[in-house]
Amino acid sequence: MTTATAQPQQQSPADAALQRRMLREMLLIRRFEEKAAEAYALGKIGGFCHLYIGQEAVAVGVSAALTPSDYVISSYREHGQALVRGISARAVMAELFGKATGCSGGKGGSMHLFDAEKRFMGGHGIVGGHLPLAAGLAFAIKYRGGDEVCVCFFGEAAVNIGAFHEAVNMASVWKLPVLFLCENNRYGMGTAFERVAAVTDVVEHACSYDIAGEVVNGMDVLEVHQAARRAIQRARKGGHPTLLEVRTYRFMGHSMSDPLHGVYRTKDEVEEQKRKDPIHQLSHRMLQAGTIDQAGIDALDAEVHAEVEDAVKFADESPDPAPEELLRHVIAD
Amino acid sequence: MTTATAQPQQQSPADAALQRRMLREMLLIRRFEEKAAEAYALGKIGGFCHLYIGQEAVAVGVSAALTPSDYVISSYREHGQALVRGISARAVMAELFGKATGCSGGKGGSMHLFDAEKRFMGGHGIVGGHLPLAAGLAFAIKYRGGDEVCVCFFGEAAVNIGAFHEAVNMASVWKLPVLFLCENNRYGMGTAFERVAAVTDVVEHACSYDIAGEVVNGMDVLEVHQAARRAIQRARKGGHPTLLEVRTYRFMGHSMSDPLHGVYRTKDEVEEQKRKDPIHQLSHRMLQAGTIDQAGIDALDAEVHAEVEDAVKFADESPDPAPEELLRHVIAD
Amino acid sequence: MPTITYRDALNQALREEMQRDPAVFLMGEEVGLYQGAYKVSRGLLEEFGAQRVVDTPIAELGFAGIGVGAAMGGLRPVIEFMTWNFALLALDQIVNSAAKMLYMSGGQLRMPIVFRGPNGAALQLASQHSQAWESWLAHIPGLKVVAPATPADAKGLLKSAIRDNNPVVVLEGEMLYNTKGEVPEGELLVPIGQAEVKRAGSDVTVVCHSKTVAPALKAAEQLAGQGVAAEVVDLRSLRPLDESAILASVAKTHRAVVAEEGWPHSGIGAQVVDVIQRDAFDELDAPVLRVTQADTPMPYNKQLERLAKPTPDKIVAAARRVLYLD
Amino acid sequence: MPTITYRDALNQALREEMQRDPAVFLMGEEVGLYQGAYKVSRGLLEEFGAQRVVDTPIAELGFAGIGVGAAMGGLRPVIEFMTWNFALLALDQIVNSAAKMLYMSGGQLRMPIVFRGPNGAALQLASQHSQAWESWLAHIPGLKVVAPATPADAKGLLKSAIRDNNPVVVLEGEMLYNTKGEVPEGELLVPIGQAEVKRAGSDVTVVCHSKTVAPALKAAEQLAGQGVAAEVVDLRSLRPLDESAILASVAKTHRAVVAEEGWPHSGIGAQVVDVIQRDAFDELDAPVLRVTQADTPMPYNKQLERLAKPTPDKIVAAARRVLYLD
Ligand SMILES: Cc1ncc(C[n+]2csc(CCOP(=O)(O)OP(=O)(O)O)c2C)c(N)n1
Ligand SMILES: Cc1ncc(C[n+]2csc(CCOP(=O)(O)OP(=O)(O)O)c2C)c(N)n1
Ligand SMILES: [Mg+2]
Ligand SMILES: [Mg+2]
Repeated sequence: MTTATAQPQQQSPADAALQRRMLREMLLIRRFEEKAAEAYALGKIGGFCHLYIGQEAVAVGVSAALTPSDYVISSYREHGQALVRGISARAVMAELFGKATGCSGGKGGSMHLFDAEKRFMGGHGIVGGHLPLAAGLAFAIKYRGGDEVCVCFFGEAAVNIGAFHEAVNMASVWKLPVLFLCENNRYGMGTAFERVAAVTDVVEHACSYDIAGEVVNGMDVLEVHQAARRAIQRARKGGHPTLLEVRTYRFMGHSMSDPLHGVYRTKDEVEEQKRKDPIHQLSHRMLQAGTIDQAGIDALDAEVHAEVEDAVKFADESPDPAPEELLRHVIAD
Repeated sequence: MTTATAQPQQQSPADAALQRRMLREMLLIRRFEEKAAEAYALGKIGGFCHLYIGQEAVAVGVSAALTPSDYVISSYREHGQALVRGISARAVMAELFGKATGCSGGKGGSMHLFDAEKRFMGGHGIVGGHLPLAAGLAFAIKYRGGDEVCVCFFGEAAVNIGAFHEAVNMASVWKLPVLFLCENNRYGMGTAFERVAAVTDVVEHACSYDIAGEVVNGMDVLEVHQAARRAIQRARKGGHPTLLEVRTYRFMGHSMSDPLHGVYRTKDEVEEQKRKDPIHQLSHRMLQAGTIDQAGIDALDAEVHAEVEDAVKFADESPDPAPEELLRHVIAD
Repeated sequence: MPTITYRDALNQALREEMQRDPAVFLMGEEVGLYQGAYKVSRGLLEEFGAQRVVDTPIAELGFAGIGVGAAMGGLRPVIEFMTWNFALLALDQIVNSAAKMLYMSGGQLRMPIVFRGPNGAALQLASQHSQAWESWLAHIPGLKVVAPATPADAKGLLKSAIRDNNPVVVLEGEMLYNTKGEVPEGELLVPIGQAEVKRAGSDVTVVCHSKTVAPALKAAEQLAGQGVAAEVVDLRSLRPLDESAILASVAKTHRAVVAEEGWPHSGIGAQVVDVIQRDAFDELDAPVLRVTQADTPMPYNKQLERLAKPTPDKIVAAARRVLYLD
Repeated sequence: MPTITYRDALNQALREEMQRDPAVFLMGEEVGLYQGAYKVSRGLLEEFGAQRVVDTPIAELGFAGIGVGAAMGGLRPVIEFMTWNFALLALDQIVNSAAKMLYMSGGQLRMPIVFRGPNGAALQLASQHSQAWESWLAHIPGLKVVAPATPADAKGLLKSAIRDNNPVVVLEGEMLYNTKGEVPEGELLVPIGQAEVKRAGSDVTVVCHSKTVAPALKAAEQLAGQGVAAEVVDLRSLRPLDESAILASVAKTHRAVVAEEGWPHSGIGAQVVDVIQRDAFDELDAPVLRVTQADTPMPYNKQLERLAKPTPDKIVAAARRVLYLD
């Protein structure tokens, strides 16, 4: 088990282009989630809606290390991962609106975003429930002799549930090409991890299953990206699973119906964390390196802003699923 | 995490008496199980029947470290633990025969031996299912401020199931007075542990939950006893859970309906293990130390033999439960 | 009589029973510091402390089993599931440990434990978070199952459940927590196993429970406007089922509709139908009809979700059919 | 026609489908090296290798979920549960992942997976190992559920299940594995959703499935001796339920008994009763009666166990009652 730190950046044009793309993707997620919050307040989105604001660097850093044929599967906090996987802002927003044009036809909603073509295998609502699914996708890859990998995003609280252990053990025994990516944002709803976990370094569990383990700073998209590349490398050649613990933080409440702070965390803690905003960190770094200027950043922001505005308009104007959709897709023919 | 080795024995009279008792208990279990096998062959015992032959030192060594008010809970391979906990051979045999005089009134059978007074909290049939129950008993002890402990016997295969991890984590977080006693006999039915576990040292998992861990030789009853005493000490004062991995071996098939050896383990392996027979090891040691002579051993053996014969006779002559028992105890009033 | 919410009624029941008996404790996710995911346990941590109001990791199987073990050890646990959807992970402990302990121990080990939490659909929570499990739980011998529809029944049944020496499943409802109703002051115990006629009528019996009681009463109101007197029988307890109350009503009306939030196949309604046709065969003037959730996973979209749920209109339509009015 | 055991019929089905389609694989505890806890998979490891006959740790939730994930990845997994009692731990994956995947993905992800293993009681396995789960599984939209009673149906239904693009639950029986019956050579596919009349008769319909088919046929034999012609309808599929076959028989006999191995409350029989009274109300000359396992956990003692189980005598008694013979 090693602990990675960001390697010094010599700014090749390739690096610069990659960073530009990452900055754009983080901005897209941020603006998308802000709009989703607005739409939720207006009652255009219902049910549970778990925002990703603050954690953008994780989805973006990992996704940039993947090929289109790799699988991604996640929990209910998956808007960001779905977007960077290439599902259009329109299709994701329309799904949140429950519209027929949504990526799950309006039947899944915020917690169940799917795009089989983009190999985004869902949005799953039961904590820990999708970890075995990830191992199963990796099993299918290996079974067919493919060289894809499966990345599974989950929160630190899922480490306390049995499914995590059963899945990781089998992934290790069978050497499956899977990356277990734990987004440790310190809290499961209103419960601080240290109140319910005997060992708070999630990565410790890598030892009990003889798989690779790393801990990285989730506020630094480049660090996340490099660690993800190492892990995906291990998985692609030889199918060695990795448990990657990414230390991150959620800037919003657990879901739209939960408070931003309160008994379980202080306003000060949230404010302090916001100073580590992953978007500011990358834009600052790029400004320093001279690979972008403020005008360039503003242009990117304006671009994604327009993209999100368009998505909202599209979702708003899209039709509801037809009534007969209620009975469709219960059983395949 | 430490690995214990048997301390040298200076033979105090107390030690000698303890060893004599342990030898008797191991012999009792051995003879009991042999008779149970006979009775099963005669169709007097039905269903699943999992024998403890070869593992006697584990139940005996641990039990000798307990007080009457401590709790013991186990899996379906629990005849030995029930006997040394003080349930009479009659009551246990009668339960295997399904008789009204059995310790569970004939309703539980081999897998569900209970004696609440003796604080033997069952015989449970779902692998891993009783580990949370053990933590719960320990929770109740701590809740009432008692100084009892709870010992939970389970097989190594249970380490692969989620309930183990959920229970151990909570026991550690809440500092519960529980001893998780893993009888690692290398096989879960026909599956060698290394074929299904990424890490074959069960004790490794103690690290992931920040509890004490030890590995001991389960063929040496004294070593088991000493380790159990250390663990129970930790639990009694301050409620520190321990994961004690006892390396043992089952001399018989998984259950009466399973082969002794075959595809999953060789005859030679079984024979080699039988040379480490825990009963021979202790009697040999006592003979060496001069704390018993062959006549003394034979006398003990004859004694337990008579006890078991009597138990079979008792079970055989006992009545079946009355028909109305079918509907009793579904709901308590 | 004070009018309070279903949530506060449950909170009163927990507080009163915890004050009354030190062996009673509450365990579950977010029940303490966070005051409960749905605030049912508000104030209990402050009053009873962290030893009796226990926040757990997300480990339904584990903490349900710890509750069962604590009951074996002489305590009276109340295990809260954030919702019953997650209790799916704990069924082995509820069914194989809690429900069978007394029986397989030959009567030695009582199991005074309560498993409670919101059951069934709320609003747009989609398929994994919108499931009603009453027929599964009522299927199991060794359990008792209650599903209160009103604040008074919620308080009275939860208090009875906590005092019961058997495992009792208490099915609440996210959509019920904010509903208000009169709750008598002081000691209130509603016996487990007794249905209640929530509205008397002579033309048709509407059997319901939990979240289908309100739509049944609305339906009865509409039917009254059409000259039909519907009798609304709230089962309240699903196991044991109050067969005599059902039969008494059908003996009067000779017609019945059964409404439930769950899926149709082998649902609670099927069992109620079985009871009626078996013991009131000659009383029946028409087949019993059922209103259930659509036989599909719950869709997220609001319109589709509405189509999937039992509604007053569907109950009215069923009632008119058993009356051969259309 | 060759006469083979139910066990060998299942083995043939697995072998033939694995030969036919490389995407089909078998996963579960002891299925490989040990040749299956009940030897259903005998020889498959040798023929197909460890990649397609996969021994798992004891982790029902985990390997059921891995099967679901593999199906998402385009394979056709057959997941064996050593017994359905242990599948209780895997229900979250069966219900929340497998049964809902197609629906919540808006039709994108098919779920061609089979969950199979012995269901219900064997002999003296006591309460935790003697449970029949068909009513729970049939309750769930998104699943198909079959429960073959004969070797031919076992082979034909398992093959259909493996080729189906939906999650199919196959309920076998430890007590059925050694039973023998004629199985036609070559390709045998029994369509899911079709009941079969196992014995024709005109006086009373006995609806049954799986392990209650044999006692039903024995009962029909006894009844014949008493001048009563019973028609034995084997449901074979529990979801979808072949309602027309049930109704066609009742239209002929006007009387019905439903036998099942499960507990009474909200069981399969309750659903069958609901179908009959709803759609054959005017055809019925007597209430439908049910024969089930006693409403108790299963006792270990042999005599008590016998009392708890559905038997030919109990079916005969119920049939005579619906015929008003006693
Ligand atoms: C098995 C289960 N139990 C409880 C819940 C309710 N719940 C939804 S999210 C959540 C917290 C999860 O925290 P974490 O895994 O850290 O992910 P995060 O929300 O922080 O991204 C809980 C308790 C659930 N969805 N599934
Ligand atoms: C959850 C569950 N799955 C499967 C089984 C069937 N089964 C009974 S014992 C056993 C092997 C257990 O091995 P281990 O835990 O090492 O205990 P041992 O039998 O060696 O004492 C299995 C698979 C079960 N009882 N429970
Ligand atoms: Mg978290
Ligand atoms: Mg073992």
